[in-house]
Amino acid sequence: MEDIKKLLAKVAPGKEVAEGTQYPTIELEPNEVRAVAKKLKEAGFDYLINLTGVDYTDALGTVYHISSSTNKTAVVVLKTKTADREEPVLYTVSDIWKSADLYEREVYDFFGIRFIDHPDMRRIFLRGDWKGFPFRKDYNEVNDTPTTNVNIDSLETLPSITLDKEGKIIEKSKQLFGNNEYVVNFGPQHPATHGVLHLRVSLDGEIVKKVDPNFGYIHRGIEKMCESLTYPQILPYTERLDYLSGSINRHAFCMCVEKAAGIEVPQRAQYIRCIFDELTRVASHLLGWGCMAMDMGAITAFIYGMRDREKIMDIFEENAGGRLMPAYSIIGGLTKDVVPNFQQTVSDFVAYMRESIKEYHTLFTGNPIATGRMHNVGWLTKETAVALGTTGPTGRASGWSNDVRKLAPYAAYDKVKFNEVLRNTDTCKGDSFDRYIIRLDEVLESLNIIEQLNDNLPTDGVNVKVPAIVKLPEGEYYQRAESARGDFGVYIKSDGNKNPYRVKFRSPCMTLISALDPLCKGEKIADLITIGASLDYVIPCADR
Amino acid sequence: MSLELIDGINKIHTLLTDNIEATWVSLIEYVLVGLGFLTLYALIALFLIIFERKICAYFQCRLGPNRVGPWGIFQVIADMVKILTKEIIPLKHNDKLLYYAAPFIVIMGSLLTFGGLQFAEGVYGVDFNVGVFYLLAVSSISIIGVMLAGWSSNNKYSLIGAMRSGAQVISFELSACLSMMAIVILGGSMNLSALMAAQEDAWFIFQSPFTWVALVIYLIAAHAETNRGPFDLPEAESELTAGYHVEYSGITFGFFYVAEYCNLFINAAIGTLVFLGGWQALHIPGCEGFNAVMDAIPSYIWMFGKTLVLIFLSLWVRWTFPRLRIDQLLHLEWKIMLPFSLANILLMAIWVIYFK
Amino acid sequence: MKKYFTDIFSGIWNLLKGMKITGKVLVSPAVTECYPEKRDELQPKERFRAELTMPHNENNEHKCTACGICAMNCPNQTITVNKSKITDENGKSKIVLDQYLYDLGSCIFCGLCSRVCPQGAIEFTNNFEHAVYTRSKLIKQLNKPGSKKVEVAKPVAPAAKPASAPAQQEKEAAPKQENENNQ
Amino acid sequence: MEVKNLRVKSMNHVTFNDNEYLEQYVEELKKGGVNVAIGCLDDCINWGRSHSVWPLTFATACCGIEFMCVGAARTDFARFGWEVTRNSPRQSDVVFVAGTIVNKMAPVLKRLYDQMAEPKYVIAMGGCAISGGPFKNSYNVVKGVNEIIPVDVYVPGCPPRPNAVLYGMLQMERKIKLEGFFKLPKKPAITPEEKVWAERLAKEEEARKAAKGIK
Repeated sequence: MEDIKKLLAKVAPGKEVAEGTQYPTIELEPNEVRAVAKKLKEAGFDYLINLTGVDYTDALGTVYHISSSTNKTAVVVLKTKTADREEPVLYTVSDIWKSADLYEREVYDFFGIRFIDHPDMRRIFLRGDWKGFPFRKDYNEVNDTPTTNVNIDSLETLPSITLDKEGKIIEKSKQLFGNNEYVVNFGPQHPATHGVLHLRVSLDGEIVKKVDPNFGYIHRGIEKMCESLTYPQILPYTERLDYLSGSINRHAFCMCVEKAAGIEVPQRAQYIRCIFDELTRVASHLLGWGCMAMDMGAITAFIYGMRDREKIMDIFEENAGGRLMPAYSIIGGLTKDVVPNFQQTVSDFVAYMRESIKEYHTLFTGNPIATGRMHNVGWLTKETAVALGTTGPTGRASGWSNDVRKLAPYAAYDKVKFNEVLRNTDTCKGDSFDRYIIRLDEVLESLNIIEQLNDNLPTDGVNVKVPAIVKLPEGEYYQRAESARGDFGVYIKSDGNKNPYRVKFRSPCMTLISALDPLCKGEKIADLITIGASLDYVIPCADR
Repeated sequence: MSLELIDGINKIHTLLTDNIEATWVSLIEYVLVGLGFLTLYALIALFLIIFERKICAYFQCRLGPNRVGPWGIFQVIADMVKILTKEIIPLKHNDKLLYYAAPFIVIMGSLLTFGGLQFAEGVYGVDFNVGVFYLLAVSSISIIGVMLAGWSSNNKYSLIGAMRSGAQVISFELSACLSMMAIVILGGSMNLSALMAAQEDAWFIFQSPFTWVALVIYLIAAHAETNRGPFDLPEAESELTAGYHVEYSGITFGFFYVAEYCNLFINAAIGTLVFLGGWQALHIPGCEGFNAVMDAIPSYIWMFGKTLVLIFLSLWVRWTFPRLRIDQLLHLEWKIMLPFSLANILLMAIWVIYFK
Repeated sequence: MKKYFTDIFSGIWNLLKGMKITGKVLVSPAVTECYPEKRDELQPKERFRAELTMPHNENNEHKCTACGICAMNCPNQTITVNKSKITDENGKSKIVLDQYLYDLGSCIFCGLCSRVCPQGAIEFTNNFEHAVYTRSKLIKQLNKPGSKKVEVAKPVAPAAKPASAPAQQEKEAAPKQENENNQ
Repeated sequence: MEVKNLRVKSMNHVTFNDNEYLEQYVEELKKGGVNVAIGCLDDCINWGRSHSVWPLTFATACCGIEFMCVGAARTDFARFGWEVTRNSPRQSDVVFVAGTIVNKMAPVLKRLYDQMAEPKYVIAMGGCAISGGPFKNSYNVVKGVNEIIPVDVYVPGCPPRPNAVLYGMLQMERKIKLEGFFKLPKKPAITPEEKVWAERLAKEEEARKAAKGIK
């Protein structure tokens, strides 16, 4: 912490580091952001975790959470505000951190802040003809359900702004595809896009030349809805972000609120939450494995994955009362204690799953067709992974150690022994096969964690009494958790009311999708599908 | 039974020739035989659809259709009724003639091949002196239909699917032919009846070790020609949604669907006829008692039984493996199967010269 | 050249190993649960949340005091509590439940309503067969026609009083919060 | 066909919800009389159609995962003849609207529906498709897919468990069995309940707009 403060004093001289915050925070003027960001990047802060837009009512602003791939536990927060609300502009950092590209588009879409020199200021989630910016506090436009499809022009014209010598804004625009390119639409409704992602792919025969993901076909505005809900009411929505790691998301939000409100959760609840998190991770990876096999044409493998996943669903149903959405964690603990035979069921499942994984390896991993399709396809180097912020198994397959369970242990993760599954950085190329195999390895590691937790389940209660109306003290809170797809983050800005002022979920999937274009360039159509499956993104998580 | 069938057919023939003029007789007979073949064709398709669904379900530890009729056997009838009464959507901005002709070309191609098969002792449509050559030739007609379907649908997915299909079928046709040529060398004839006769004592696979190589190559190539997984690139559900027939609905799609299953049968049947002795019973030279027992089993059961085994094998492969990528597919054909089959022909010729 | 042949044969060997796995499944029994055939055995687990219900006792009485806390806590207004003020024979005015409307079609089964209910008047059951042809049929009235709130028997009254006290407080808080929501 | 003669294997007629709707539906169809021969033919065709319903693979969100579960080994919808999930709308008969439909997706869904060949059916699966579900207060979510396309069966749940989807499929089967091939039925007139519903929706909408205005 002290080191980072010293560093901040060096990169931003004369700026005061705010006291009493979770992470070292400095507030900057808009024109200072780029200089500080560049210096931070040079000092090793190469991973932009999150970029949040906030409406401060008098002005609009952004909050940057920045971490490093070398000094993994360090996090710094930068904040900035626009001059006014009418013509809000900020400077882009997308050339410094590649992952800011999509985040800045998102901020533009929600708040209307335009970023100078950002190459692509299209709306990301909402339609091009949407009126207003919904996340502003004074938003009251009424947009009816449209009857016509999205206008192709609004998808293919990239507007951008830049400053001339006198500091005046100049508007520019560029075409996404050339006139003679053979552009094929994948999605929004397509079996291989894992949801409703719209990919515009430029082809040269079978070779992919360019991929342009078009988001927003499942943008539900959860973050905006959260601003009018109380904290317990937000919980069910967190599960519906990335429904495959629903428990983990819910756990993260509970932790964030508990930390802010100073609620101490009993050990037993912590353990059970972790077991559920890991079971969710196993279920998610099984589905990911199955979907990858199905996308490659092996439907039988998919069915086997689903068959074993049902066993986890049974455990969820028996204890929590829901299958896909267990709704088990609540603020202050769990809804109910587990059923008496829980430990037995879980240890049976662990034993069964270990055998199944061997079967999967014989059925699919050893298959020369499958390996041939995955090896040497979609290379993602460690540098690109960090720059794009592709956390989770995808990043670890490229050799980037980024497991939040290790670097910022939460709940019961500091009480178990486990290895962060990493592909060997020397031999590893970070191709589709690495991303595939790491998931099965992670399942085995998760089974280890489950076994340890399950054998040492404490016997204190599962919840503590919390006030009927949860209110967080004024301030900003951030909580990271390792979801099945990577670094999931919850940002809450509270103004002391029972409703949060601003909630932002750091979606691991959005950065994964942004990796599609660099990974697929020069590969074949079939590889586009394999790479997409190996990234294992969930669109509703990206769109929120 | 096949002999009784032939008897019956002869009786009808005499009945007709006694009463009607000869030209009319042949005309009526052509129509009758054609109808018979069409019925058999449809029945085989229906059977195979339910067979595959059940088998695939068991491979995936499911049950498969079991609610329509006992064990779900009427499931395909329901499918047929549904698909016959389904709307055919006319498209704008496409080549109407080719669009509607394509499914017919596909089904004609497979029917023509079907006519050249032998189903039991003495039960066949025609017996060409170049039977094997004929089968190979007409079975590649359907690819024209596939290409036309992909082209005329005016859809990018179907166009890519059709182009893939073209590349795939044409290259695998080569291996299929070459592997059969090895058998032609061994059997010394292209006439299917002559080949059958040559297998009376022992099936070709028991006559030479190189027949096994040819059989494996043929099975892979034939499987690839049917456009079924792991060679279903032209359809590639997860990439091209439905490939070349993405725009077809109702019975026009039904034709593609039926032709796919019949091609599965046809390829297995050709494999049986050429490699596994067709309708010939399993004979072990010198074992008279055993041979007599085997002969007691009717020839059509031999034929269909062996075909079914090959079909089962093909289903097993289909429901286990992932799909190949286009470069893997071409690598498999041009760098592995083609050299192997060429070498195989050479070795087979040497074998025939020295050991036969 | 050697690699060419070893690749081919190891490839074939691995393919065969894969086929062995599927072959093994082919001969082992299916895991399919036959839903409508074995409908009675296939009830979900006891805790499964599939429908909100209001249990009634044999006298057609329920425990709901129409306080509206459940409706307030519902994240998406699935519950509507229609209540009216009546004056009973003693001249006391009290609030009674007219209609407890529950929209199954928008319920998200988070369980918040049943958890916050001070009376324990509503609970989730696991009957999941609800598919209908008309959307309006999914709006259910949970209180049975002619039902009323269960009267607390006299002997139990001392015990029941502390329990109902916070409920009353919250009852007063309820309209206040509703006002807040509207602002 | 009479509603009470509807036979579904191993399910009793009275255990099904919403039989009143089907009765009303049959009444509507019977108007103008039914020819016996045509009636028989109808029954045959409907038998085929009801047992061979090929779904479109369409999933937007969470319900899509449960829909996959329905197709997987545990609750295998192949048993009903629904297994052939087609990816091309032209070849599919039913679309399970599994998941939230947002404003940007709405025209796409409409187009998909228009691309399907008759007869086509729609099953709204889960809260989002029925009424917007959890997200009905959102600025970007369609409040029920029946605003865009006609829905045949509503399967509530968030998401519905696979067996609940099977139950919905049986309901769909029953409805298909009553159709007339030669006489496409109109949707029954709006029931009083439907009116109440519409009024309630309008009221909610107004309240929401008013609340927004004040803010």
